[in-house]
Amino acid sequence: MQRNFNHTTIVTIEKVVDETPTVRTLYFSDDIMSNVLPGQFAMVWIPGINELPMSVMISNESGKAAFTVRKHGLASTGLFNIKTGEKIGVRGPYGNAFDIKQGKLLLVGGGTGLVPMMRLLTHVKPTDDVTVLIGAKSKDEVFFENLANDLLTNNSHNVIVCTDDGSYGEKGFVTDVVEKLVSDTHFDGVYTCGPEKMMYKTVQSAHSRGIFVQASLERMMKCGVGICGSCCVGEDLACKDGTIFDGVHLSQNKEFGYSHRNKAGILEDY
Amino acid sequence: MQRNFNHTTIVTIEKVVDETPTVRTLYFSDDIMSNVLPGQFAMVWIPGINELPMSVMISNESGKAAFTVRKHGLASTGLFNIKTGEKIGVRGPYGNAFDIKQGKLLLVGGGTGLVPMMRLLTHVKPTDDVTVLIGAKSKDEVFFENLANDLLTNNSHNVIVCTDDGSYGEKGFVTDVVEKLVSDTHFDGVYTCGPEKMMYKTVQSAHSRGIFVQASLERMMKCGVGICGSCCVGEDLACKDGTIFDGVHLSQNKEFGYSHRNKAGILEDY
Amino acid sequence: MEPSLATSVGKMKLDKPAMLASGILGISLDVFNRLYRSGAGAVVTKSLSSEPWEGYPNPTIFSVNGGGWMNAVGLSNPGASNFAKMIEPNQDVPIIVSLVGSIPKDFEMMINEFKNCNVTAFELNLSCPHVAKVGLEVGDDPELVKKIVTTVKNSTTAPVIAKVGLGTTNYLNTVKTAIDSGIDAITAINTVRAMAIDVETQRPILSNKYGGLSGTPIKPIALRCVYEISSKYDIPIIGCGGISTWEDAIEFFLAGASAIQLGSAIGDNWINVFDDINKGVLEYMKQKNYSTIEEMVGLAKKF
Amino acid sequence: MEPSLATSVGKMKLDKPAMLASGILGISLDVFNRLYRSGAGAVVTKSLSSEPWEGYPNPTIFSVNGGGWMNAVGLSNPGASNFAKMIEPNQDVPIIVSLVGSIPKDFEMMINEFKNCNVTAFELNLSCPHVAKVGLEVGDDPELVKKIVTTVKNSTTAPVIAKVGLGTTNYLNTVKTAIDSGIDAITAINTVRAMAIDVETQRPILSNKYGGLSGTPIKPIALRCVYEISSKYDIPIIGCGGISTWEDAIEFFLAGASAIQLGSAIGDNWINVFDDINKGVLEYMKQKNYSTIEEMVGLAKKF
Ligand SMILES: Cc1cc2nc3c(=O)[nH]c(=O)nc-3n(C[C@H](O)[C@H](O)[C@H](O)COP(=O)(O)OP(=O)(O)OC[C@H]3O[C@@H](n4cnc5c(N)ncnc54)[C@H](O)[C@@H]3O)c2cc1C
Ligand SMILES: Cc1cc2nc3c(=O)[nH]c(=O)nc-3n(C[C@H](O)[C@H](O)[C@H](O)COP(=O)(O)OP(=O)(O)OC[C@H]3O[C@@H](n4cnc5c(N)ncnc54)[C@H](O)[C@@H]3O)c2cc1C
Ligand SMILES: Cc1cc2nc3c(=O)[nH]c(=O)nc-3n(C[C@H](O)[C@H](O)[C@H](O)COP(=O)(O)O)c2cc1C
Ligand SMILES: Cc1cc2nc3c(=O)[nH]c(=O)nc-3n(C[C@H](O)[C@H](O)[C@H](O)COP(=O)(O)O)c2cc1C
Ligand code: FES
Ligand code: FES
Repeated sequence: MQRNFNHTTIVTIEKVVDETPTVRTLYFSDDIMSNVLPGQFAMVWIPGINELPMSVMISNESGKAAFTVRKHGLASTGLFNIKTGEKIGVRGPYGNAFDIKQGKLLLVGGGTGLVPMMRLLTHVKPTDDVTVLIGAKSKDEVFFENLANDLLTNNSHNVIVCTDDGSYGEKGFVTDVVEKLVSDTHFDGVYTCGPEKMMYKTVQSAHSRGIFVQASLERMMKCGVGICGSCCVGEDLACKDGTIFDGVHLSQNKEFGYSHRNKAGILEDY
Repeated sequence: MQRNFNHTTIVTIEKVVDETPTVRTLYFSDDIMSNVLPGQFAMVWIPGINELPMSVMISNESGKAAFTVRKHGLASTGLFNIKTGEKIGVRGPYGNAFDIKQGKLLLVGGGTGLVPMMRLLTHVKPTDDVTVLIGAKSKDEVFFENLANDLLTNNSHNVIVCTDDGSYGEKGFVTDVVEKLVSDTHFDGVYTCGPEKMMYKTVQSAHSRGIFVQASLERMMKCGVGICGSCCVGEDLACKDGTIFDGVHLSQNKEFGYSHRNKAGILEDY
Repeated sequence: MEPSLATSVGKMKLDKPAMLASGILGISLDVFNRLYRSGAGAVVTKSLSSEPWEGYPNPTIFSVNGGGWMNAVGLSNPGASNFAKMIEPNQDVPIIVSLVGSIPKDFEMMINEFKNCNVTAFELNLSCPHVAKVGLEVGDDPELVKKIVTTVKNSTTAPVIAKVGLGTTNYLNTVKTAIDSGIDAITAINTVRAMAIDVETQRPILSNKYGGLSGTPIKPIALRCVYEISSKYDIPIIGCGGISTWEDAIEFFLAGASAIQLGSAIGDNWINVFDDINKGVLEYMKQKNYSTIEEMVGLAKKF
Repeated sequence: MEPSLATSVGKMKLDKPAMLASGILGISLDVFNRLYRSGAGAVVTKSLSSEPWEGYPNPTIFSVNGGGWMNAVGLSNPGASNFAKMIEPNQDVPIIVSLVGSIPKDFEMMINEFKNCNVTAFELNLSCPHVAKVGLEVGDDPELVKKIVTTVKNSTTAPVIAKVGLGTTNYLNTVKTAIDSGIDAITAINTVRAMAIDVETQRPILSNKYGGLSGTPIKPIALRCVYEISSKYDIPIIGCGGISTWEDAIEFFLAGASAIQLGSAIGDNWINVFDDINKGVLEYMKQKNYSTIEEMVGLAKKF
């Protein structure tokens, strides 16, 4: 039987790596998930607990993929607690992909928003000059810095970490660094994923200067396939029209950066 | 949407040709039906009346096919009465095909059993030597004699008509001619379709002499797809395992030539 | 003359015959606008309750191997009051507000919330198959149906539609009760109660275990309900269930539906399904020489 | 140790868990033999009536665009007496005789016809959705179900199975009545009442207009019925409806079925479906370390 992408496939977790005290990466084998496009996500079923949208993390082994999850509420904590040998379900991949430009690229990621950035890094050309900005609250929340450097060994590159409290890397908000960088240099493409306020400012900084910018939006997602409506952002459905939107589109969307819907569908401010 | 072969497709009758006072050929356009294999049949829906199995008749125009129907009971009379411009439904094609040998071939057809024989003739090789035996009660029931000759212009061939009353062609039963022919000559393949007693004797004549022979069986068919069971002949389902069976198989079947099931599924003798 | 796609369901007039079914993409006015522009004749909102509901935990929706979708969203919705405020600015889009509740008063209060809104009709969800005390549990209780329909009819001048489905009683009795109580139209049908189990983990997939089956698998069932209702009662019908092509739409018109709703097809083919259906229906009407949808409604009943 | 495919449905023992469902290929002993050799654990006959029935005119069966099959064969059958004579020579094949009738006496007389036959069980068709006065019209009437089951139980020592389906009442009440009247097992479900209309000719396709939907579309519905019955009652269940793969079979076991039946899958994949299912189930049992089917029955209910 041909695989139905919209029907859960069960996979077994083969390896769990702690990235920070609250973030873990769970590896599994799955050909389809190992080959998703940068920016695509899966719906991840934690049997008996919940099902959540998760960006598909890369693995350095072929045929494998992973999820990098931050322990937060019930559902994500359920996933965080999955042990090697246990099973989860995956369906997808869903969503569109980053439109990867060539030349000088800037990637801006915060927290698990770094996940799609890592896959994006596996798609850059050797001739690209790549700057990666990693934002975190404090030193012990920083992860994927080494991975980013490793993925970029063949590129002219720069991986910059900012912590809010200055306990590691540069002190301050990642968005201040973005503003500085884009005002100094022309970038051919800016990509961002992470907290919405961070993405909003990044998009503003780049778009106002005519720089091509794309952000991957997070919204409450129940179905992932454009049926339930829970992920709407203005007239867009994040799961189906996105999750990736460009600066032109986002600058016209009145909800981006300001509000999102909760589980009941009520609009709430960020 | 891809065509579902098991779902009725509506076609319009474009031409009606009277073959005899009780037999008509109805032509229509349909790519799939125009290309069926010799021996295959369709389920033909006469809207508001019934649905019947019918061998698919050839047309000399490409992309077209036909049904040649003898007016008999309610259903076949309903089809017989369809006028140019009226619509019928077709699904299929169903059933297997004749296994066409090369060399000296003998085709034995009676009544509308000639239909699959005509398509078989379009598949013979120019090097084949082909004898066609046509059986009919009397002169005015003879049809497809000219067509057979036309289809065989490029072959060494012989079209023999027998009528029970001797009003045309040879007098006598077609099966007597078969017996004579196969005892005189070695044939590489014998093919028959028509009344079961005719097929039974033909199969006996050929098979007892070790000649390859195939007959196309008719049974009550409700579904045509191997679900309803109405077409069973011993442990075979005529629609699915057949309708074409060879001499080896048929000589082991205790119902062939003797009995068939009626609409209620009761076994009746021929 | 170009045939017209306009249709009327009782006193409700629509420019196009295919509406968005309740519960699909139905929580934001912006999205309603987009769907309307893409060819929907009207949009039905998610079923609203008097209080906001979070619904069931995920998994709440998935695609069934072999076709169709299964869901147990649990009627998550922002509540009638929040929702009414959101759609207050609406001018253009024909919005049908779907309501769900357990007692007549629920419905009365909710309808009141919409007094400042441009509402084309109300649809009473008497048929959700997977939430306790509402939906089918209401639809299966004739006395309650009677009270609710009567109350609702007294609370609004807008057309009121009852949405029915296959429950544990004869849905035709629910239809009859609704008609006798003054309902303006019937939507048939809701999802059909169903289940799927994951063989690896050996659990029901939906967090609620039971859910509702929608999409192509239920089309033949929905079609027979429309035919049954229209053969038995003289009431405008909106056909719903598994409609995804223009041929499906025509089948429902021929069976007796004056308009249709669709949901799952959006999951399969995205929102251009409205435009595709409109084009196909128009083409069919040209071929068959119809100038209005009405001319085909119920034609299959003459056989 | 190699796991065993043997299963028991109450006192009925089967070598393999998948049976041929009633009405499919079920009119000749030779064909039963063939199906048994190809891996069926038992065969259920076409539903037999006290007199031979021709059934409805064609079209009686067709494949639904979008999946599944629809039929209104109209219970054509040679009648119990003719049929009993035909299967008298049977030695090896576990044959379950399906019976259909309107009154208790019909069933009593028919059972009597089989006194010289090797019959594994009787299945009472209380659920055909498209023939008047029998099937669902019986199943929807609790008093009649009670009388029929009681009569049948008094007429035979063979196990008696009631086959239920979705009618116009709550099928769970039919199940309860059957259990209270002494039934040995339940088969769930029959086809679901449905319709298809040809848009070109604008007619219902089946000569009977209404028919029963079977195959993949009804699997999620059948599965929930098995789960509902097994959650509510302590009775052996045979799952039926849309089963075509070993995963489907496992789903039904997990939901509470001790054995399964299938029909439409033969139309889709021909008779090797039995062997395919047997192999898949065996493989699954090895992986999960089960030695008997019984170990999995109802496992999904613990969640
Ligand atoms: C496309 C996409 C990709 C994502 N990728 C990752 C990732 O790689 N790693 C990661 O850790 N997280 C990721 N998330 C976020 C993740 O899905 C959860 O939102 C987050 O883990 C919190 O879930 P929770 O249920 O534990 O929190 P809860 O305490 O239950 O809820 C807290 C908040 O989380 C959000 N949330 C809860 N459920 C969902 C849901 N079904 N869909 C969307 N948001 C929800 C809501 O805003 C909610 O108010 C992604 C989200 C989206 C939309
Ligand atoms: C594979 C196949 C190909 C056929 N090809 C042709 C053909 O090309 N031309 C042609 O004229 N006839 C053909 N027939 C025969 C045709 O299907 C009908 O059986 C015949 O026309 C008589 O039908 P009736 O309903 O008019 O007769 P009725 O008076 O209703 O019935 C008379 C007898 O016809 C047979 N019959 C009726 N309905 C069916 C049915 N659904 N399936 C099979 N037999 C039935 C039964 O033996 C029945 O007792 C074919 C039959 C089969 C099985
Ligand atoms: C995800 C989802 C949510 C639904 N929510 C509702 C609802 O809130 N109220 C309602 O009346 N019907 C609801 N339905 C049922 C649909 O409106 C519709 O009746 C059903 O899906 C059949 O149509 P379809 O096959 O076109 O999807 C929902 C269906 C789906 C798939
Ligand atoms: C052509 C056909 C004929 C049927 N005849 C009967 C019957 O005589 N008695 C009965 O109890 N069920 C009958 N059924 C129902 C099947 O036994 C079965 O319950 C139903 O088809 C669902 O199973 P499936 O999806 O595996 O086909 C029939 C089904 C089909 C498709
Ligand atoms: S998550 Fe359901 S529509 Fe996007
Ligand atoms: S015609 Fe139905 S099985 Fe052959």
